[in-house]
This record gives sequence, structure tokens and C-alpha cells, in this order.
Amino acid sequence: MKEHSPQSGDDRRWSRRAFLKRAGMTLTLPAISGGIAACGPFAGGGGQSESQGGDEGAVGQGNKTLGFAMINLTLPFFVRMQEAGGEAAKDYNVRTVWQSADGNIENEIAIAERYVQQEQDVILIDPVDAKAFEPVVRQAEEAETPVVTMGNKVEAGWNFNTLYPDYENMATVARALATALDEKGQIAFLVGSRGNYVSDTREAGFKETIEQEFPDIELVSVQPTDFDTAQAQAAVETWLTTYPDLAGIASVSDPLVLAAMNAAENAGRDDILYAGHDGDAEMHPMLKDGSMVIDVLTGAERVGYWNVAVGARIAKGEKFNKELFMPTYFVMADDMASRLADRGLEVDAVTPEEATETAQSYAEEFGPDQPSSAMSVG
Amino acid sequence: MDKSRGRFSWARILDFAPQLLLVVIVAVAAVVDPRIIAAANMVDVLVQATPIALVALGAMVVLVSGGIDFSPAYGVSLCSVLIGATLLSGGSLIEAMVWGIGGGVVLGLFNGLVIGVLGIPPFVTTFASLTIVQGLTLLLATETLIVQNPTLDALGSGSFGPVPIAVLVVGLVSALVVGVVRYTRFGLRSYALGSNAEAARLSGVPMVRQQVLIYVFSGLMTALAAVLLVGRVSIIAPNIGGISLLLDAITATVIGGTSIFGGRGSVGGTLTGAVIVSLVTNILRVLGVDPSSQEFFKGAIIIVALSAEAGFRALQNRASSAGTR
Amino acid sequence: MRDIRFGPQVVRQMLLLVTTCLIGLAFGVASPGFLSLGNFLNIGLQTAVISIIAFAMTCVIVAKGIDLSVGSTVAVAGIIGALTLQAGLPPLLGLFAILLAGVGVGALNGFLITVIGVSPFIATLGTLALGRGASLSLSGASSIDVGQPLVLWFGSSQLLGVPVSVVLSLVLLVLFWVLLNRTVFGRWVFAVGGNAEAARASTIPVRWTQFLTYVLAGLAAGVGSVITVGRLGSAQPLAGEGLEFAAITAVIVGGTKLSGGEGSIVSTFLGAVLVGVITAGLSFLGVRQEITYIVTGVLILLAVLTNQVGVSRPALWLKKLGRVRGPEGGAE
Amino acid sequence: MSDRPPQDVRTLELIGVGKSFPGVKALDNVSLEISSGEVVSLVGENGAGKSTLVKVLAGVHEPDEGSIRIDGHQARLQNPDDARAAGISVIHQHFSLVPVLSVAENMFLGRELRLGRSGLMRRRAMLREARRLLGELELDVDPATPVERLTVGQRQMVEVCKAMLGRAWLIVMDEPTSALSTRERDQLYALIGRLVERGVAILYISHKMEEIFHLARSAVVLRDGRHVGDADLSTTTEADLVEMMVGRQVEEVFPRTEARSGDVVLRVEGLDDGGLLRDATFSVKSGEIVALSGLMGSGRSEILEGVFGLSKLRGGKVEVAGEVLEAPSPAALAARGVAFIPEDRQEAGIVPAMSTQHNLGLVWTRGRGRAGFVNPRAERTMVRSLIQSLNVRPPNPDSAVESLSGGNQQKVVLGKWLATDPRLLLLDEPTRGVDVGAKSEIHKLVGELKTRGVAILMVSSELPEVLGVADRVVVMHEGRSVAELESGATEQEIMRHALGSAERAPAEHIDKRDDAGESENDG
Repeated sequence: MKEHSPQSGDDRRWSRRAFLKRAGMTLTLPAISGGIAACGPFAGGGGQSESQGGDEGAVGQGNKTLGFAMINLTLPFFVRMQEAGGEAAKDYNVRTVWQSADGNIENEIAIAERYVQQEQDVILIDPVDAKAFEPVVRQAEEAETPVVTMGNKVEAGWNFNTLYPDYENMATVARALATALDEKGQIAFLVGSRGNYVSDTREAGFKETIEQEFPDIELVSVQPTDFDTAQAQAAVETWLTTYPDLAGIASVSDPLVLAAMNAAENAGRDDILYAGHDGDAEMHPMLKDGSMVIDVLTGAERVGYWNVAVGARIAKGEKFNKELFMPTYFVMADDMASRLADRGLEVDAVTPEEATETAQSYAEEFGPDQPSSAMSVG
Repeated sequence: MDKSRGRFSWARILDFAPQLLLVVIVAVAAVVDPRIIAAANMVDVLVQATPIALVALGAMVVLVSGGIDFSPAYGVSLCSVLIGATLLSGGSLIEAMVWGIGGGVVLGLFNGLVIGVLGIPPFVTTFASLTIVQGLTLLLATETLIVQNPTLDALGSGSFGPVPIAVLVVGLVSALVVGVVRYTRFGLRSYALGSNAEAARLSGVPMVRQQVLIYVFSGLMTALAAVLLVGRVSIIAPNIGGISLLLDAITATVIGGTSIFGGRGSVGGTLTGAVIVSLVTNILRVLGVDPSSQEFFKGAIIIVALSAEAGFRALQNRASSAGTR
Repeated sequence: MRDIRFGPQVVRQMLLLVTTCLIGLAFGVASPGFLSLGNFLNIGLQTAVISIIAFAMTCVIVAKGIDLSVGSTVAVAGIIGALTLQAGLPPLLGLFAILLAGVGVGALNGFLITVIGVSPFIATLGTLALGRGASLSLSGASSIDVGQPLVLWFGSSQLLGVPVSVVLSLVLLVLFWVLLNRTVFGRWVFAVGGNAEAARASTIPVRWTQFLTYVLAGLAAGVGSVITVGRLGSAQPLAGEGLEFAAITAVIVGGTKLSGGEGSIVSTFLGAVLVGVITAGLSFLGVRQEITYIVTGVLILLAVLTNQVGVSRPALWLKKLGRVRGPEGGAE
Repeated sequence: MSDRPPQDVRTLELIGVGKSFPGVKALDNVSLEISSGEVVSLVGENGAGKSTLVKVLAGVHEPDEGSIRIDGHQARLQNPDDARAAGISVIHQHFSLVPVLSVAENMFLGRELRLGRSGLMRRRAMLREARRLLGELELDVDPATPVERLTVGQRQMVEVCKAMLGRAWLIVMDEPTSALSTRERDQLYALIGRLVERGVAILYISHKMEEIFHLARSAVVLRDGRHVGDADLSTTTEADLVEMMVGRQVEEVFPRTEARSGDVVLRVEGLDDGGLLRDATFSVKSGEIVALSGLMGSGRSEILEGVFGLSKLRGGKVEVAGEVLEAPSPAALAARGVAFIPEDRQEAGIVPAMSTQHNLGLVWTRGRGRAGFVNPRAERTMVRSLIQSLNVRPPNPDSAVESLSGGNQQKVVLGKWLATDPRLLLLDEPTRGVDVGAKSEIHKLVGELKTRGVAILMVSSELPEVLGVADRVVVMHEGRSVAELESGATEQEIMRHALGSAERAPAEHIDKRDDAGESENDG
């Protein structure tokens, strides 16, 4: 079990200096806020000067601005997405603004409306709901501001959609997991939260495939987690005691799979097979040792970089189809792929090593030197 | 005299209302699905109640003093991230504890000072600090942290005989909190503040210091909850804990008999409340209730339980008032 | 005849207005696009639902209650309305269904609180979960299209260039002001919150009054739901997430105390506008979200603080601060 | 230790103390001297500056003029801690005890006994100390009982003990007996006696002449914030003292107004609420004042509550103007022109944060105006005339009621009902805690109502009030109406009926009921 404990070589992200810097900031900020609080009603200036720096940078270089309206910036996926988006912004010489709706759809629309007001060059929306954004897309159309809707197809005519085949990918994940389990046994599924488009789509893809194609596989439970690893862990703990024969666990997102593995490890279970989505690097050891059957590499970083790249190119006048698809890859270890192939399931997958390369080479894949056509497949 | 004895037993039953409620829920659960009361599942329920219980103990003292504290929601996230980030950047466990617990204490200090010194109501203060903490957590954590520390792991997921260490730790902390509540002047003054703030002031209780201490206590409990969570979950995202943990904790506190108007609340009741909340979540999981409806049933169960308790209380009041008249 | 003097409420409202203008001006200097008619209308649009619900919340809080369920009520009312429309009911009835659903949740809150005797905080926390869960399960966790122009009108159209929802919020501002200040019911609300015992002795139906404040909150959530459905062109199971806190924040920033008996609709409105200006302004500055969180928190604290001028002064704070570390109480 | 009687005599002197608030001079050149082992009474009408003076002593207000000397040394009382440190303790009308804490915990709150300098309390030691002190003061209270289970009188005693524990040598008592039963009052007197023996000085504030003369050696009289003079109570008569306080002669505090009584407005028969009230039968005619007399806990107030529908009746009949009410409810009674003025005006009378106008309009607005709207102009007119006829000070309709003095608040409570032109007025202790001037004003008002043909049913503990104004007195004993006396009866007569019959003198039994009644009332 130990060999696939999800410890990865991530220490590099956490150099000591960086941590101390950040932690120091964390502790001084309340003091600063307190300071602002103490100096009376003109603290509006505090916020203002803070940003002016940013503004000047942008205006000084005369570059384009992309406004991102996000559902939530606290979830790990979005956090990574924003980080890589920052790199893309540097590469493409654009400025990005990321604002979070904290899960509230009205907030998200308000953010988008303000972007129209602010005359952002391109507005990118990660829509909580496709329907709800049609009115605001029309507003943007009147202001002739290009809009990109990410991951969720909004049919308002004016906007570009940057998509990846979530439903189909998750269907393949379901098939791979089921095949690895010899098409029988109990499995369970961790989702994000109900009403979250990405989570719901992936759930549907998984669930419907299992129900239609694998009558002997029993999907015993689907649990919501709010994308919170603690809740995921609690759910899996309950499964492990309630369904002692549980043979497989799948999830819409990799951190939840990690939490599931952690719970299983605590319970001393090492016979469970996992399947996930996102293509996080932390999953590679488990893919290699065979406990994880399959992962889907969208890659938060790739998604972030790609969307900024598309936005920047639109801002600079490049022409695109209304629908852009980002290439996604299934990630499987070679022996797992051949095992599944033996059982009749061919999946066009990359190895974890290749995946690492792909995941990290997003800057080349979607960089400014690439032609417009590299932004979409099919 | 007979009447008064009758009234006393009524009152005593009411003192154990949360425990009774727990018994009723367990009994109903046993009938509905015996898997729920299987020993292994019950252990899970207890382990999953531990972070709720710790946050709830902090919330209880705050509520007892007539305040409210929303900041543990992301406070737990901040402390967890501080601990995880310290460990991942090569710090020792002790260092990590210092950062994590320090973070909780600083948060409590901030709340206490703003409430006590600036006189801003707790509701807004802690709501604002919740927002601020959310920002700080994001500044600090840019991704999921994977923490593997043997000591923390043992704390979070080891067990001592059949009893999980996390449960033992919460038991120990609860015993300490019982001591604090009963045997320190901090405890006494917290109740005094919530029951009659003016009287406490007139008696010479230093109000500002007391309020600061109360919120620091809540911050400390927040940090302890984070320690347990880090030990148990190991996978720390900047959204760990969050609003749902806080709402669970406040619900636990109130089910446990703490009045949100201050002055009343007990450690035993709060712990029972935490177990009830954890159990209700567990029941819905075991029964495999559709994810869309889970929140609905959770809300419904809580409302029914509280209505039963309130109705019971009303009956008891009527009985006792008829008894004396 | 009547002597003109400024009561504490008026002073507070002036302060709020000045604070709002100063903060708005500061944002305007930082990003010139902020001070435009279009943006003001936008802020109005984005504040409309919050302020409408905050008006009713003011009544609830004045009567010494609290309602945490309004956000999920917006969602559940919208879903129920959309389902009735889907079932083929005429648009007008659909509109009524939304309002009625809101009233229903309000009545449930009122029932739990005034009849059963559950404390308002926890009762409405329960209905918050209940409502959110109900809207998710009724809708199958996905949005429901609404196409009827009549239903959409309130949230999507304009009157003389002003969004209907803004007009509606201003009309409700007046209505709620009249309700609280010019009707017998308004008097009852203040009396019940100020001293329930005295209110009872004055033959005021205390529970009924409290019950009605929750029904009002539900109704306001229903109105908010109508606007939201119009704005989104659909009913959303996750609509109104966090709305209860936004509304309560507006009420408190407006200077109403949670202890009941006092409060003003105009102050609440100004509070909502102030929070709206802060949110919009920070959005205009385009700072990182993390910074936005921190600054929002600080600005809300500041706004409440400036409200308390006269009540607490820096000198007093220093004195109090000194006492934190001060000698033993009483001993010296 | 902390509660040993101080060995030497201590003194407090106020010399020419003055205190101004914006627009008001609350205290002007007040001097006062008090030393260990004596009881000095502080008297004056409400608004005379007594509370300000108390606040000066408590360290809440610092005087702008004059000086305070303690034991001959200049002292400054800048905050409550200073006052406590100087050994001054104030027992407020509204208790400063924490209901959920035990007696011992309350006594030690803010000065808990600790283990060394740790935060740990020595609970047992505190309990022991509390028990010892309670024993020394001969108080029968268990130190482990939560304060919320004590009667008002017991709470008072606990307050005193708490003060003693804090080494107070000067205890200020602000109308301590206003909510006490007779027995509790006597216990308090005994306690004061013991305190004085131990060398404690007591500054005693009261409106009740008999207790001032009973307890105090001398009185300091305040009027309109000024120090009118000191009175040696052994040589001063009650009338003189009242004149000093009021600044004019008060001919009659309880004036009798003559009026022609008419039809029966209220008739009750066999009233029984299943509790303190067992069986009450009497009637009230228009233009008549009927007083309900009896010991506390004899069911007097319960009659009013039962008639007004505030408590559920188990048996009996309530008939208003010839109409038998099946289930009396406040709204139904109010609709039939019945008004109820409850006993505790802080708790059940006023809405403190509301303006005078809105308080006065609280009942009136209902059913007036169109479709639930208040007609502000009509309300203003009504309020102005009421303020004038009630002589509410200050006469500003917009000032918050909480800023008014007790007497004026009581006038507002009365006015709230007068606005509705009632035909039957139920008054519960209408002048409790109200100064002499306001008392006489209130009764003048009640008299006016009587001449206008209003029927008045009044509960009062003050026999002079009962005898002074009532046309008939219904005496209650153990929940039963036992006698009906015409005006002209004597105090002895009333007491004889109130105690059951004088021969049996079941005093102890009555005391028990007494306590039960108390705990009900403050619950």
C-alpha cells in the first residue's frame, strides 16, 4: 500500500522560502487590514491604490484585457487553472482578471455584466448554467464584446464555446473501470455537488454507461462532496463499512479520488480499483501500480492556459469556429491498457509519463507560436 | 410536594433531551436499516463527528456568551493549509502545529479585538473575517496539498484498541473544556456575559478581555479541528471544511441545547449534537438517498427533531406551571 | 410647527450616504468607467433583489427574529413556478405560484417559530437546507426554462431605460417604508421587537405579528425569485446562494441591531447600496479575487464602524484596548 | 478575610458636587456625609437627581464640580472599578445578578478565588465562603442554587452579600423594597440592622415614608438636582419631609373624587384560574373605584389577568356590561372598552425604544384610520392633548420613552389606554415606584376618569392608597374574595380579613403562599 501512497514530488511547488513568504503575508495582512480599519472612512483608498498598480501595468503596455467570470476560485481545479492562466497571460502579453461568484449564479451574471460595462476586450465565463447566461451574452453582443463560454455550451449565437467531451470521456472511464472489474461487482461514485454542470455531466456519463452497458455492475451509491476532500473521505469511510464488497470507486475529480484512497488505506483496504478525471500528476504513481485504472487528462493547467490563449487570440482578431474542442487524453499505464485490450476494450490512452509531458507542455501546445488551428481539434 | 417531585423529573428528562433524541434516531435507524447500527459504521459516525464536535465546542462557548462566530468555516481551511504547507515546505511537525494553531489564535484575536474594542456586532465581524480568511487561504494555498506525517496520520486515523485516536483526542479535549467551563473563571464569565452582560460588567468582569478570550478559544478549537482533519484526510484543498462544516457545528450546538441567546449550553449536549448531525449525514449516505434530496432530508430531520424538542419543552412548561399554580 | 431636528436615524442615513459617495468617488478616481450612468443602473440591477429581501429582513429583525432561509426560498419558489408553467398553467398563475411558494416557506418558518417555538435562527437554518434540497430534487438539479414574456418581464425589461427590477425595488422601498412607519402593523412590529410583554399587554397579537414578518420575508423572496427568473430566463435550483447573508449584511450595515425593536427601511436600502457599490467597485478595479475577499471584509467592517460614530470613538477604543491587558477586574 | 467588619470608622463626603449634561444641570451643589454604621436616606421626587447622584457614587459619572472625600482624603471615582475599590457598592433596582449562575458564583463573579495566579477557580472554597457569609448574615439561601430560582427578596439579599464580599463599607440601596413582599421586607430590615452593627454605612433611597422613618437617622433631600437640605428624622414630620421634596404642600396624595355611580360594568363570579386564584366574586359599577386588597400571592393580580384574558380561567364567569364573555381575550376585552395597566411597567408597560407618541398610540391606532393605516395627523392631535392632560415631562412626543422618568413612563402607560376612552379600567399597582408628586397626579387623573363614569378596578399593596381613593374594597385571602368593605374602613379591618381571621393568625402559612406567588411573578 505504501508504495502508492499519494505522496508525489510536489515539494518543488513548496519551497521553504515561498511558504514563509506566503505565510508571512497571511499573518501581516490582518494587521494591514486592521490598520486600514483604524484610519477611518477613507480606506476605500486602500483598495484603490492596491489596484492602480495593476491597472497601470495593463494600460502602460497598451495590451488587451480578458475578464474571467468563474463559479468558484476556491476549488483546487480552479486554483490551478488560474495559476496556469497567469502564465498564458504572460506569454500572450494580455492582462487577465479573475473573479469568483462563490457559487452564486446571480453573482456570476453580475460579474459578467460588469465586464461588459468595463469594456473588457474578451469576457470568458465558466457558466453555472447554460440557459441563464443567454441574456448576458446578448448584452455583450450589443456592446460587441466577444464572449467565450468555457466547458458548458451556451447557445446564444454570439459566443464561442471552449469544450471538452466530458460526457463521452466519463463514459469511457466507466467502461474502463467496469472492464477492469470483469464487468461485475459493486462500485460507488463521488460527485461534486448537485447543480454543478461539470459534476452533473460527468456523473450522467458515468452512471448511464454503467446502467446501460454493464448489467452486472452495481452502482451502489453516489455521494455529493461539495468538492471537499474531507466530505469525500467521510463518504468513502461510510461505504467501506456499509458495502464491504465494494470493488471500485470512481469520481468526477482527482482530489476526491485521493481522499477515497486515503480512506481505504486507513481502513486497510488495498483491493479497490479507482478511476478519476482531471489528470492530476499526483495520480501517476497509482496509475502505474495498477490501483487506478484510468484518468482523463484535461488538466487544470491545460484548461487554464488554453482558455487564456483562445481569449487572447480572439482579442487580437484571430477568427475561430464557434465551438472549440480541447484535445483530452486518457491516461493509463501500459499493462493496464493491455489488460483491458485483452478483455476487449481498446482505449486510445497515453502513459503517465507521456501525460506528465503533455500536462506540462501546455505552453508549447497552446503557445503564441502555434497556429490558430492548434486551438481546437476536430 | 408530590407535584414538585413530578415537575423535577420532567425537568430532568428535558436536560437529557439531546441524548433522548439521539436514542430515538438510533432506534429508528436500526429499524430502517440495521447496517446503520453496525459497530464499524458507528465508529465511522464517531470519527466523522470529531471535527464537528471541536468546532461546535468553540461555537458553544461563543453562543453561551451571547455572540456568534462564522469564521471557523474558512478558519479550518486556513489552519489546515498552514499546517500542510509548513510540512510540505520541510518544516517539522512542531513548526506546523505552531503555524496552524497560531493561525487559529490570531483569527480569534482579530475577531475578539474588533468585537470587544471597536464594538462591531459579532455577526458582521465574524462574517467579514470569514471573507478575509477565505482570501488569505487562497493567497496561501494554490492547490491541493498532500500531507503524509506519521504522527498526524496516527492522530487522525489510528486507533487505540477498538477506539479511534481521533475520538480519544476529542474526548480529552472535551474533558478539558468541561474543566474550563466549570472550573475556570473564563468559563464562569462566559456564561455571565451571555446571561446578563450588564450584570457581568457591573461585577467588574473585564468585558473586552473576556470577549477576546472567548473568540480566541473559538479560534483555538477551529485550529484543533484543522489538526484532526489534516491527520485524517491528508488531502488538503483550500476549500476543506468550509461553510458546511460550520453549519453542521452550529446545528450540533443548538440541538445540544445551547441557546443562541446566550447563557445556556453544555459540553455533553454539544457532543451529543455533533454525533446526531454526523449520524443523520451517515444515515442518508447508508440509505443511498439521491444526492439531490440529501440536503432536503437533512433539513427535514433537523426541523422535525427540533420541533419535537420545542414541543416537548412547551408541554413541560405547561405541566410545570400547572404544577405550581 | 414641528421642530426640525435630526434624530439618530437621520444622522446615520447621512453618514451612510456620505460613506457611499466617498467610496464610490474613490472607485471612480481609480477607474473612471465606474462613474457612469450605465454602471449605476447596473449596480441598481444587481442590488435590486438583495435590497427587496433586505427590506423584509428588516421587518423580521425589528420584530426580534432572523430569517436565514430567504436565499433557498428564492430558488425553490422559482422552481415551483417554473414547474407549474411547464405543466401548462397560464403565465399569470405561474407568477402567482412563485409568490405563493415564497409565502408558503415564510408561513412554514412562521409556524415553526411562533407556534412550535423553535428559535428563529435554527428554524430558518433548517428551512434553508430544506428549501435548497427541495429545489434540487424538484428540478432534478438542473435549470428549467421559462419562456413566458409576462413572467420574464420583471427581470429582463426596462422602463424608460431603467430596469424594471430597479423600479420595483424602489416601489417596494416606498411600500415597506409605509408599512413600517404608517400602518398599525408597522407599529406592532416595532412594539413586538421592542418589548413583547408590553405589546401583549397592549392587546397586540404578538405571535401573529411575528408570523406575518416571516410571511413577508417569504413574499419578498418570492418577488426576488420573479426578478431572478426573469434575469436568468430560467429557474435555477442554485439561485439565491448566500443571499441571506447579503441581505442581513445590508440590514446591519444600515445600522439595524440584531437585538430588535429598532431599524429603518431607508437605512437598509442605503446599506444595500453601499455593499453593492463596494462589490462593483472592487470588481472594476480588477484586483485578484483573494484581495477582493480581504478588502470586502475590511470595507464592511469599516462601513459598520463609520455608522457608529458618536457611539464609539477612537479614544474609547484605546481605553478599551488598554483594559484588555488591564489589571484584575475590581482589584485595583 | 475579605468580609471582616472594618475596625475603624470610615466616612464619605460629597462637597458641592455638580454634574451637567447637555442642556440639563442634573446635580447642583449637592453635599452629603455618611459614615460607618449609619443609615442615611436619600429622598426626592423622580427626576430630582437621585439616580445621577447614585451614578456619581458608582463611578459611572464623574462630577464636573465639587469634590468627593473618602476618610478625609480627596478621591476620584472615574469608573466602576474605582468605586468598587473605594468600598462603595450600589444595589440597583434592576438586579445585577446573572440568572444562570449560582448564588456563590454570582457573589464571586469578577473576583473569583483562584489557585495562585492561574485561571482555575477554587469552587469549593468559594462555596464555603459564600455559605459562611450567608450564615453570618443569617440568610437562609443555599449558595449552590441558581439565582434564577430565587425569589426577588432572596436576590436582594444575595446582592447585599455580594457587596459585603467585595469589602464594601458603603452600600447604596435604590428602592430595595419596591418589589418585596411584607415578609421579605422585614427580612431586609433585619439584614440592614445586622449590616449596620458590622459597621456598614447604608445610603437608602425610597419613596415610602414609613420605611424612611423606620430605618434612617437622617435624610438628604434633593429637588430638581439641587440639595434642598438635610432632615433629622427624629424631629421632622412626614408632611414636612414631603413638602421639602415637592417644594409645595401636597394636600392630599390620594385625593377622593366624588362621582355618581351607575350601572354595573364588570361582574365576576367564582373566578378560578386553577392556581393562586380560587374563587372571586364581586362587581364594579361605572363611576366607582373598587380596590382589590390582600397579601401578595392572595390572587389579586391574577383576577385582573384572568378578567383581561391574559391567563386562562378554569372556572367562573366574566360579565362586561351585561355580556357574558365565554373566553376572555385581550382583543375582545379591548374591543369592549376595557383597559389593563399592568404592574411592571418596564417589563409589560412601555416599549422603551419607541417614542412617546408611538407608545401612546399603541392601542389607539388599532381600528382607527383606514385599512390598517395610521392617520399621523389625528394621532399627533390625540397625543398632544394626552401629553397635555397627563402633564408628561418633557412634553416632546418624539422623545424615546426610555429617556423619561419612572413617573412619566407610568403616565404614558396610563395614557396609552386613556386614548381609547375605556369604560372599565383595570389598574395593577398604578403608583408603585412613583414619587409623591406623580402619585397625586396619577390619582387626580383616575379621579377625573371616575367622574366621567369610568369603572375602575385597582390592585394596590399600599393601604393608604386603597383607603384613600377606593369606594369599595374587596379583600382577597388565599385566592378567595372574603370581604367587601365600604369606604371608611380601617387598615386593621382590611388586614384582619386579609390574614384570614385574626384569631387563627396563620402567618406562617401565608408566608409560604407568599413566596410561591413571588416566584411565579418573576418567572
